[in-house]
Amino acid sequence: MELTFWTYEGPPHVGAIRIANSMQGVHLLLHSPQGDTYADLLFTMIERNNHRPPVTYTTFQARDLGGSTAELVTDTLRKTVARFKPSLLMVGDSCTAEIIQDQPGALAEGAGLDIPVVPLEMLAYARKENWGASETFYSLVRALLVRQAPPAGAQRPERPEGKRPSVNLLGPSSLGFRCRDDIIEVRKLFDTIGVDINVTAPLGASPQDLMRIPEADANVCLYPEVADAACSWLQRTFKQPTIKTVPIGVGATADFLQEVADTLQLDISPQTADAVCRLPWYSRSVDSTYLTGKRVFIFADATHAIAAARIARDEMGFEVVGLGTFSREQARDVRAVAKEYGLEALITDNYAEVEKAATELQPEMLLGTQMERHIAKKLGIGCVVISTPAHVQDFPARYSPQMGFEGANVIFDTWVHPLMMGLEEHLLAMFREDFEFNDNATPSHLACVGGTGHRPEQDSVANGVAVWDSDAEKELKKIPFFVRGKARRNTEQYAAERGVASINVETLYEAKAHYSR
Amino acid sequence: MELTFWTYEGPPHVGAIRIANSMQGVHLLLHSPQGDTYADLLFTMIERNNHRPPVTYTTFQARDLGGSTAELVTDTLRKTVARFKPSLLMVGDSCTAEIIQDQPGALAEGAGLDIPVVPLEMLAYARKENWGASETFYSLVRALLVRQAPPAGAQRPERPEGKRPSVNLLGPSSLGFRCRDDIIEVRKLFDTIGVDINVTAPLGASPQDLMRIPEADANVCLYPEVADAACSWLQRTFKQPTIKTVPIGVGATADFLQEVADTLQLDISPQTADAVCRLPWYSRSVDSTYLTGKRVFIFADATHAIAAARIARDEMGFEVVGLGTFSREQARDVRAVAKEYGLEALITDNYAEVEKAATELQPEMLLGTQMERHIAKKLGIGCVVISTPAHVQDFPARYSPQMGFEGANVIFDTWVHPLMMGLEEHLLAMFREDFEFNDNATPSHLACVGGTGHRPEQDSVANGVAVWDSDAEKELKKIPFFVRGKARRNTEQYAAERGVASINVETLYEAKAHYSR
Amino acid sequence: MTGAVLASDTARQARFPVQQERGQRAVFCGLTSIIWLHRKIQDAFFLVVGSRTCAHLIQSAAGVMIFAEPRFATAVLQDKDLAGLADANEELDRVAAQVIARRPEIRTIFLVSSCPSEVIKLDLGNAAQRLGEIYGGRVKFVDYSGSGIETTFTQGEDRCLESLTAQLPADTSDKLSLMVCGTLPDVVEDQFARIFEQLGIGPVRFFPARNSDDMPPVGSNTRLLLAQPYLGDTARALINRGAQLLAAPYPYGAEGTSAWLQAAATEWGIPASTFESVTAAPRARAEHAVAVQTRTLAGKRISFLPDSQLEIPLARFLQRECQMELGEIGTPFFDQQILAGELPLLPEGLRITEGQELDDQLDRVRQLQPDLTVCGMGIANPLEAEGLRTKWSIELVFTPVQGYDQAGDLAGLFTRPLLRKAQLGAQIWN
Amino acid sequence: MTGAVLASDTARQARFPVQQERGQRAVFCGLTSIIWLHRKIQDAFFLVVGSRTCAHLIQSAAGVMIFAEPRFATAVLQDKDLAGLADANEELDRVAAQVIARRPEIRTIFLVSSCPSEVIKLDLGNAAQRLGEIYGGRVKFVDYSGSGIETTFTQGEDRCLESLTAQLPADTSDKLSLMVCGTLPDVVEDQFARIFEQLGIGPVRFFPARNSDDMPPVGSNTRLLLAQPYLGDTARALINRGAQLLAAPYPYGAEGTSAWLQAAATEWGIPASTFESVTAAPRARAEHAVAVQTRTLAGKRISFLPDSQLEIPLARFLQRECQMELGEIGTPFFDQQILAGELPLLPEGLRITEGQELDDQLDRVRQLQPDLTVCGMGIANPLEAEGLRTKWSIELVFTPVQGYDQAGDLAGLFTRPLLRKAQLGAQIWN
Repeated sequence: MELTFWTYEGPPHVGAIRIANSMQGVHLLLHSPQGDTYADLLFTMIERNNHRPPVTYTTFQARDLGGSTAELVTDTLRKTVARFKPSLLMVGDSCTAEIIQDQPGALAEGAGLDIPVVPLEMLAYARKENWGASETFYSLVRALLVRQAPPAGAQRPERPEGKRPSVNLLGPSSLGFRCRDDIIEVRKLFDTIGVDINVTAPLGASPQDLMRIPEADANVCLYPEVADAACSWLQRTFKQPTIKTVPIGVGATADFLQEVADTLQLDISPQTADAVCRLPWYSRSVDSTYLTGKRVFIFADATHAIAAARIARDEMGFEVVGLGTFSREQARDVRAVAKEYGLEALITDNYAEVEKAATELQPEMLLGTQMERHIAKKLGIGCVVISTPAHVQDFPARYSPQMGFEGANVIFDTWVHPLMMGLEEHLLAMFREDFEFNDNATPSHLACVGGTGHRPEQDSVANGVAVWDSDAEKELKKIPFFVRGKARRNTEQYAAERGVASINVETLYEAKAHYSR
Repeated sequence: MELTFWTYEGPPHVGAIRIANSMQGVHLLLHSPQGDTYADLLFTMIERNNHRPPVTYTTFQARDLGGSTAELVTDTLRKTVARFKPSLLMVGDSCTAEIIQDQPGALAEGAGLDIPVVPLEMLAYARKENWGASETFYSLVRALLVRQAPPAGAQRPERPEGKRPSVNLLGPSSLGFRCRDDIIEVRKLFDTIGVDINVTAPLGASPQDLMRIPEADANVCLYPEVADAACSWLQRTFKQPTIKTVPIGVGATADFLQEVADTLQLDISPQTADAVCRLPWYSRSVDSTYLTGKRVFIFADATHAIAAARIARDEMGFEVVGLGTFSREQARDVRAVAKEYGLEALITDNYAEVEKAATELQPEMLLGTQMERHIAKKLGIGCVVISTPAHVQDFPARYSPQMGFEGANVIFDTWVHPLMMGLEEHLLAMFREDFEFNDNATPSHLACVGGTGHRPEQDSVANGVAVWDSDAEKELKKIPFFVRGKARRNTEQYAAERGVASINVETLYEAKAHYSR
Repeated sequence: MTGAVLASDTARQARFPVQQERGQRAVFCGLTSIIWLHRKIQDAFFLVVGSRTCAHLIQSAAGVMIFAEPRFATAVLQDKDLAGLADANEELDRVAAQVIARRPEIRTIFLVSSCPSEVIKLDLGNAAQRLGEIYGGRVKFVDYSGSGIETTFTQGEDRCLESLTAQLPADTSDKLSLMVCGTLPDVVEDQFARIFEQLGIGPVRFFPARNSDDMPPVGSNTRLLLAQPYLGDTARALINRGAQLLAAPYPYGAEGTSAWLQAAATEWGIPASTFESVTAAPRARAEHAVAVQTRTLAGKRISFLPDSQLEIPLARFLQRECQMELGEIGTPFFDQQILAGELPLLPEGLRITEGQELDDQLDRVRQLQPDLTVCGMGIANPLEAEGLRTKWSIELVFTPVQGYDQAGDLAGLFTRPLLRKAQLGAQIWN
Repeated sequence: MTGAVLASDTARQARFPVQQERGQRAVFCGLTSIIWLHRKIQDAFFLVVGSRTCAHLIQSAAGVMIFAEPRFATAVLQDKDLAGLADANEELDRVAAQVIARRPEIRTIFLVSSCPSEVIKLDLGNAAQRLGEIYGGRVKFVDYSGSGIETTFTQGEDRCLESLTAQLPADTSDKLSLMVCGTLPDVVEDQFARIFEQLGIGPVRFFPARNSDDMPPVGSNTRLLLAQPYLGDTARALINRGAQLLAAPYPYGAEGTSAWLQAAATEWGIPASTFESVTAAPRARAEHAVAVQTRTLAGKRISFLPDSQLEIPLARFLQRECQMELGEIGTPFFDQQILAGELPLLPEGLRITEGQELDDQLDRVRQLQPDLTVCGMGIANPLEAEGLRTKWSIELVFTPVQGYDQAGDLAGLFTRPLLRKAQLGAQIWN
């Protein structure tokens, strides 16, 4: 058993529903008890879909156990196909059904339906939502394309002279973070370099579209959490190269275009010079100088965590003090990136561990998920959601990509939003004792949204640390709250390393000088 | 004298600088003391321009007075033209120079320069920034086009068969609210209905472009504060019709397209059906039901105040409890709109009066300017900036129009942002006494940005109101803070109307029932 | 009694031919009740023993609650738990210790079973007893089922309180006492307490209490008034411990609240004049506030999809006080005994459906085209997109709606979608 | 003394051939000082008598201060005020009454004159006296000039304190006392107070004080230490009231702070050993913290455009302690007397420019291509866009940078833009 306060991912079958809901003409039959139907609200309330997801649940009950559940499956199968007339049916079971082993996939395959049936194995007690999405997408792609596979060892024919190059965009899915807008932005990138999009999948694709995947010159693995398995299989089977750079951030977008150019043997420099991206100038504008060295802690899915680290350091000028992910399947990539930043990656799906790490690191901002909002609230610091799991607000009405050049603009605005601005910081530092200043001052542009009053004085880092004398406590309070936690931590660490039992004003300033950089 | 804590508009000459800075090849010589050079930072810091505005200040000093200031003008004139080689020079004076009456415009006109000189009269002690911008733009247009004017009584020739219709977009300016993105969005609207943009001005236009204005079939008065005077003159002089609907909001955008169609005699219905706008669905999504009847107070420039009122009531489902503007020149329009909403418009440029009105109305949100942020902070309620004066955050990196369909999407997200969500409101109402709930709870998605701790219990509405007994006070505190102010006000008003001296729990609930609607 | 999710087979009055459906359901499981229970009992912690699905369900349904520290968690079963490679007792001990370490102020831990824990027959009753002994009184352990194969949505609270009933102290007093049973919003509880005091009814105790140590005693002098219409098993458990159930409608609206209070007043022998003088003013307020909403609601047709078991009392309120017309009333479970006070108030020929066959039921809604359909969160937006106005049912559970001074708010919850539709008009674009 | 903005014509040491420029300037006027003065003196209110431009200037320069209630406002002159149709005294009385009604806790109102009020020769001195009589001690009124035809930026504080000097109580004590003159951040003031106490120097009083009633007395036993390098007129006014100016460099960096403290210590006859024991530790801290920044700054070239009058002491600090190379040092006003402690520390051949001819000066910056240019907010981004790194000068005025424990922070303000450039690399796109 694993104690779980909040979970970063749903169960694998939710990943399967995401794939079904992404596509046209695909229906999922899910063997599951009634409670599992809550999954509908993820789509209709969080993503504000105007239709129920294409899922039929068997909703078996206690009294059905030990006899009639298999019958319920075949009965539901018949009704579902008759009512929804899908062009493809996927069949799987959720955690509880997995235990009772009715094998609904096998039942469906044996039912003599006149549409393709794809059985899913969801491993509910070992895997999670993104794996479920990936496995489902891979199963679909494989099921539909395996018969087209060229003989082993066959070479992929050259692209005919004069034919425009084309790619597939693989990975965008329902409930994915900003997928809806990312694919528009990525399409714009390809438009500017004269590359066609052959198939975008699963989002918006039909089974017939999936059948056309091999026609493209390459696959763009936009979201590795969902598309990596399928891309690998396509590369092995159809010799389609995979473009792996995820174009989030200015630098990554440039690298992405370069990888595309290299893969498709294009010359792209003249066109991309026209691209308009404001992040570089906004970040270099003098009012952004205060961003330099802001300590950020990043915890997200692997794709967005890796992208965020690069943007944070190289494009915003932050200091990345922590980097982690709940995506165990991509842990190796995140570990490798973390190393480049001189960090050890935090790989966990345990919310409590993330909370502990964030508390110890005392960052000035979290870049995370819906979960990190809890942590940020406890710590009284800013937070930006950069990845699923996300809330309804993270499925905005306006165009809000993360990828490409407009994505970088969106990221600049969003990341800067919760921070105090430079001159504002200075004024707070200068006039801390003005009775009309408020210690818990929210950034002025956020002032009007009200406050939590909930900015706890952070506890000391460890037990048994030095005691603060009253003058030192008073002096500490003169430091603006947004750097006070760090000052406290540094001072205590300084005292601890020197065996100082009581912290006075001198200790505070000694530590300040010691840690100056 | 007029006591001014904050001012909604700068002086008229700042409006002139905005026009100069909007355009290509135009330079402004401004007779003014050194302090007036602060205006540069409006452009380089707030709008993050990468160049100084094209203004040369004479920066006269005390010792120059009574003799050498006129000489300073002619000297500066010469140097300025030599250095910047503008294709047109505007000459004006700021408030202090206006008193000393050096007549820099006349001096420039008499200086025998080989470029057009447009003198400006800025009336610093009677007028303000938007008037200054409007007057400057009008002066420019008039100076450049007056010689082209057809004889009085001449009819405008029909648009030749087969020639695509075209319009001018007039009014977008440097430092204007979201002008940069609005004109892109409006251009998209015109693209979809097959209308060309002839000239966009002043933003991005050169004097040569202004000379081409009469070639278009109509003028779109996008920002009446800046373009109304010029449009009127063009209509009188060149018989160019003016399209007056401002396309902010879904309904107004539809009306705008209709007005364009009527004016240009086009049939537009098939094309516009394709437009994608998410506001209508998002606003009708059940999670938006809680928005119904939220009390909003609107105070902005006339254009944005009028647009906001319509969106607030007809598209978001809010109740507009107050409407006003600081744009005295457009006061009549705002008064007329307010009447439709059963309100009396607040027309003032006195911040203290706006603060007073907002305090009395106890709205749940302010839609206003940078100034209303102060008020909202004092009242502990949400605020969205919908108009100038605005801060650097309101000149975002990302695409953020207010006009057209994407503008409506942007508005939906932005306006909903500071509000507590529906289910969240209910949970707070249900469990007020849970010690782990926080009365000053920020909307959960904002939780992490910290708090002001500054949500004062609002003072009673008037002096001499009934006293609350302690049980009633306690009961009042059980009401979530975001409706508590309204409950307090209603109860006191109810008590006052009935001559009740002491408010008890019953009075509270009597008032609640009385005011239920 | 461990009634199946569906269908008590008790006889029903012929006036209400209750249709039963046994097809696909779209409802929450009983774990969902934890969302309000964990906030109501402020020193309790709810530990679900289940799968990742259970954890995901609760946080999805309670997604907005991030402004408060949760007092619930899930012990997520792993492959090795299923394969029997891990000892369940050891695992539970470890997890319970983790909970207590993080939340040392907790006084009661509910061990909540789920679909998978029940299918693998994990015995949480035993575990609760063992853990109770380990923590020897410092922390109580109570087990109940919140599983979706046994319970629907509000039945989670029923099972929770039923289980808690066994631990209630015995009331040996020879004085009558009133137990109000069912989670109420704090402000409503306070209002009822005031009214009972004014009536001279007491002592009054609320179950569940806000703290573990304040749970009410029960005995033969306990008179039981249900504040929520889904507590059949709890009621029967309390009756088994001597309590006497006062049949009454539920306190929705002016009429329902009056009748509910009257049931207690009658038992306590309160004179009619006292009852009138105490309730007249708030009842008048309630009637006024409801009347304002009735202007919008009168003549409008409403249907309910099965969800919270609040359906029947709400339908009664909307029909009798708000003059709405009733379409199909779906309910997940129809319990004759605890609806005894409601049934006489319902109109002839009402169509009540117990259980669900989702797609067929949606077809009936489409055919009937009610002005308003009360349904779960997963279904509301799809119906809206088809042009039907809906009321999101979970709000009914989370909003203070009981009692006189909330009667207007209750009606307002149904008015709001209709007013919104009127205000926004027909949809343009998209 | 009402010195013109430009050019004292006092003789200068030949070592510093100060260039004078009398062309277009790009600087704030003295009203800008209100941004920090109104926060420092917590019961004072600054009422500018001027135009809409004045109001707009202050709020634009202080635009970020919306998180606090302002204690300043502008009485904006209208057409009728200029035409003489409104009586200026009546108008001022009315406006002052409005201010007092809104902020009844205010104890001092500064009437601040502006360009237009001076050009129309509005006599605020008279008005202050009259209003002072009207409010008879309850509210003090003090007038000074913040106009742009008389003052530049920090000179606003000079004029304010000069005017306030006339109202300081006489110090008739026969004991030496130290007056530290110039607005300092609260935290820095507290640090200096601690050090003076440790040294045995006292009483120490800060001018301006945080409250109107705590303004220090002045007399012949007052020893004056300037904390800011722009207070020439104030210093001379205090000297006129008997104070003795202690010549010293300004407390920037370890060296500057030590010399500044030493000036007082010498006057008080503090033994060298005491001085050493008190200052050794903080000086070492300062040196360490500066050394860290020096790694980045050493060998880099810096230019100053004229702005705050901090330019010369900062140049001294950056050259001597951070090993920067000095380009052109622009300053709006070069005051020999109050820079007396700084001048000996400056290198030979330094190019100092007093006043400005903006476009020419920018051309020189472009030609010199310094690694860092300190300039006003209006000019910084345009220079950045040309590829030059800049330091936004108003931050230097608003940040706690004086004293030992801020020496590292001061150097850090110059380091940050360079580090940022290094971290972000060359610009791509846009």
